[in-house]
Amino acid sequence: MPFTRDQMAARLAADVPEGWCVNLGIGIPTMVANHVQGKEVIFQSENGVIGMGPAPAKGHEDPWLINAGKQLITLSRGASFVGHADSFAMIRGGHIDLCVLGAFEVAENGDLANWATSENDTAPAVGGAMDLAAGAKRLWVVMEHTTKDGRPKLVERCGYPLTGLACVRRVYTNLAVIDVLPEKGFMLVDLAPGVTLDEVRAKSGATIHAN
Amino acid sequence: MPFTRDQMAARLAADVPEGWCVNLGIGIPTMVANHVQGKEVIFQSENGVIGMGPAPAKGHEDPWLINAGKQLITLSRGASFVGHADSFAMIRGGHIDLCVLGAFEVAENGDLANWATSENDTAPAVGGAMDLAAGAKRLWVVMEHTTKDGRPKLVERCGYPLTGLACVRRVYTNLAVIDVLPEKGFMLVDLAPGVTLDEVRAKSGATIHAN
Amino acid sequence: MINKIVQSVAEALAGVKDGSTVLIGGFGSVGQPDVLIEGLIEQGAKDLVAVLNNAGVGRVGVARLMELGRVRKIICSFPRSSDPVVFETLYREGRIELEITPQGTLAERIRAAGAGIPAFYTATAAGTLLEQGKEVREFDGKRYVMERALPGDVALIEAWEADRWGNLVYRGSGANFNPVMAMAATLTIAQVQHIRELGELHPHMIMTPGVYVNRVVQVDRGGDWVKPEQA
Amino acid sequence: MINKIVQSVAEALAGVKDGSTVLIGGFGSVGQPDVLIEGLIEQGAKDLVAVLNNAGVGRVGVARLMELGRVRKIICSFPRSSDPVVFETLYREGRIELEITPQGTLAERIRAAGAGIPAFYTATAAGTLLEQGKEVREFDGKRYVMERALPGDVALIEAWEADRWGNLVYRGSGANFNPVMAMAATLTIAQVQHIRELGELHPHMIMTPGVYVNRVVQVDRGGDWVKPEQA
Repeated sequence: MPFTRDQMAARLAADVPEGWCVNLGIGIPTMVANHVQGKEVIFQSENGVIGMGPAPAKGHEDPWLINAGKQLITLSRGASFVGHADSFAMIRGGHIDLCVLGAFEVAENGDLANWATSENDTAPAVGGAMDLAAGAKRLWVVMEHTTKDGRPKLVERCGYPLTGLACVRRVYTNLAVIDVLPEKGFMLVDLAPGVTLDEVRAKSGATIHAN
Repeated sequence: MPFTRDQMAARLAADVPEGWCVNLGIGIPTMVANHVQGKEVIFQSENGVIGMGPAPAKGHEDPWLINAGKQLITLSRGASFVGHADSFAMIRGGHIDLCVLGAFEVAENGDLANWATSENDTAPAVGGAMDLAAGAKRLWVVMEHTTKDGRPKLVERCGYPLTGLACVRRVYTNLAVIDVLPEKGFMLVDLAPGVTLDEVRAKSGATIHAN
Repeated sequence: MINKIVQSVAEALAGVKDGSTVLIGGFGSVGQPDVLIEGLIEQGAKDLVAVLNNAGVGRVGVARLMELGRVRKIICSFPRSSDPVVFETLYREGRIELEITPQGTLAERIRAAGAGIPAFYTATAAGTLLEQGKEVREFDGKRYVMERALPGDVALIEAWEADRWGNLVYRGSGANFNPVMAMAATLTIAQVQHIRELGELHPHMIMTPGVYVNRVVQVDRGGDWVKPEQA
Repeated sequence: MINKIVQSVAEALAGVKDGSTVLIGGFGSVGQPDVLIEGLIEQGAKDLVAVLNNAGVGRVGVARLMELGRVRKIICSFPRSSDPVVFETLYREGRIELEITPQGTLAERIRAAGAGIPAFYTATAAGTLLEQGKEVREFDGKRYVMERALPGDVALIEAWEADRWGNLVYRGSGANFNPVMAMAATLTIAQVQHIRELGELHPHMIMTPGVYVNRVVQVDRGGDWVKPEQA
């Protein structure tokens, strides 16, 4: 059985060590926060929140506390605030241990495409994705293994406009966990329960190495 | 009678309008703060203090409150603190209305020399002088009109290494107040009581214009 | 006596000229100078360049300003929103220019303008479409893009508390773009919820010293828990 | 559990390598990591590049480190002090290198290192002796100097309060170079007067988020009014 979205987030969360400072993108990445219980992890948000806690309980929302996805949040003990310039200084200066993003495509050289689906996109929206791709200490992608119509998202070279070059270190999909190694490319780490390497290879657009 | 050092500071202080944010250098410039009573002026110090008050009364010193001259200070109501990078962002970004510095030489094109007395100076100390010269909205110099041995400090071209180019807008000396005008050079504003224009001209190394 | 507090939104926005570059603070619903934007709509300045993170939601605020044809160009990181109808229509019809800048680059370009830095290098966008038209340079074997400072004629910002010197204290995630925008404009106008006596704000809590602020107008929504209208 | 608090100065300084670039916070007597500097003297690392505002006073602290021949080069804005005897002797004898940087450029170069900016332009020092050897460039008709980022291997900093995440609150003018240096080093070590429980420090008072801090050691001088020894 391939992983559900929630299981993908949980699988990724299991690999996050205590103490890391982590920035989570919108979508499945955001769900990672629900699965690190028991470990102290510092969640940073581009809009200047360092140390986000879980979503607020009904009736306890503070409208001045939101994350980069514009969702209401709470603060952990130890949280602090900075403005946007200082927040991105933290991101671009290499102080975020891990950034987790979704993707349209990941190439075997680590290139990431996740912001625009065409060079002629009307008004593509980049947000902080390029800053995170260029600046975080490491970038993991969590995404479905293929598009809805079955095309591979793990590819030899990205066809969509790039977000960052050679920046993806690891990919978590519904089928597998795959490292992106310099010079080598995609290397299988782990399969979802009941999924075979052959299936992963059949649904990928680039060679998937395995030991 | 030429101005005393204190009178020079007072003469300058009289020209500072209420509401300006002012950075004072070490020496006579520091004394300017004593002469702005009755006007609300915001004194900024390079080490990140915005809104310095007068020197502390005996027994009320706070060792954590010093200015860029390393002297103990107090805070005005409305004071705030920033770190060095933000303090110099304020200085270099043109947010200081006035900087008052001493000088070795001021040239008629507005060049300032106040940090080193020779190109071979052993370990010259620049501190924040070049940042202030390049960044403040306007720079006024307060200094004796001549050196101790009588050489002019108002000159056609600086002989000492420069702190900043074409940055001095006005000079307050023990003899006179003199504007530095673009294209025109030194223009007399005011004489100290009993001092003549001829005396000022005799003690200057460049033309002193007068209307 | 220094007193930057003005008594009306109209007074706060007096003198904003046609053709101005307007920096607009806020991120999501938090820290938006929504009342100042309404004031700018009233005030009438046109041919504006708007610098902000998003390109407006629905038909209010910045979206309304655009719909009225008052915005010539928008510089932002994320033109999409939950309801970007106005921007998308204008953009499709070629009636508004768009400059996309990565969010961190946007913040840093504004800071640079405030800090006297005309240009700087960043790895962000290197090798991507967004480096097109920009100078690229290697340092220590790595590729960087040169980005230019982005100053404003006017900044419209929001804060929680202010005093008559214009010192500002933000609340929660309300700082966001507001402190850098305050540094980078010739005329910085702040909308605040609470006015405090001089000396009441803690010196270490003031994130924007009044030196950066020209005018403050109070927009009291009556306490801690009232959400800004644009949310 | 995250816990950056270490139990001794020796533990705080463990692993500092020969040849390290060491950023040292403080301005005047305030915000000096004096106990950490003594610890570094004990620790033994040599061939150091010291980055700080002044070049040491008397024969203690950084001056002592230099006198022991452990500092190869100093990068500072103001090598003079009330008693610069050690530095001046070494410098005259050619036993220490000196790089003079304007104070604001020093702070901005360190910030750049912390913010991922390899180089930036500034008007400071343009047309002066201190632009020599640097790239000069015009923007909009004005002359600027290109300055490179200045990262550290180690930063020694001082703060008033810390918690186990390494969040730091400064006191008075004690921030000075400490926050930027904390951002710019691989290993940031903070000497603090007070340790607080996590959550006790106000989120808006924390000037240095713990993300930038690796180790914290408490040096309690017993309250508000005790002056650091190096004053």
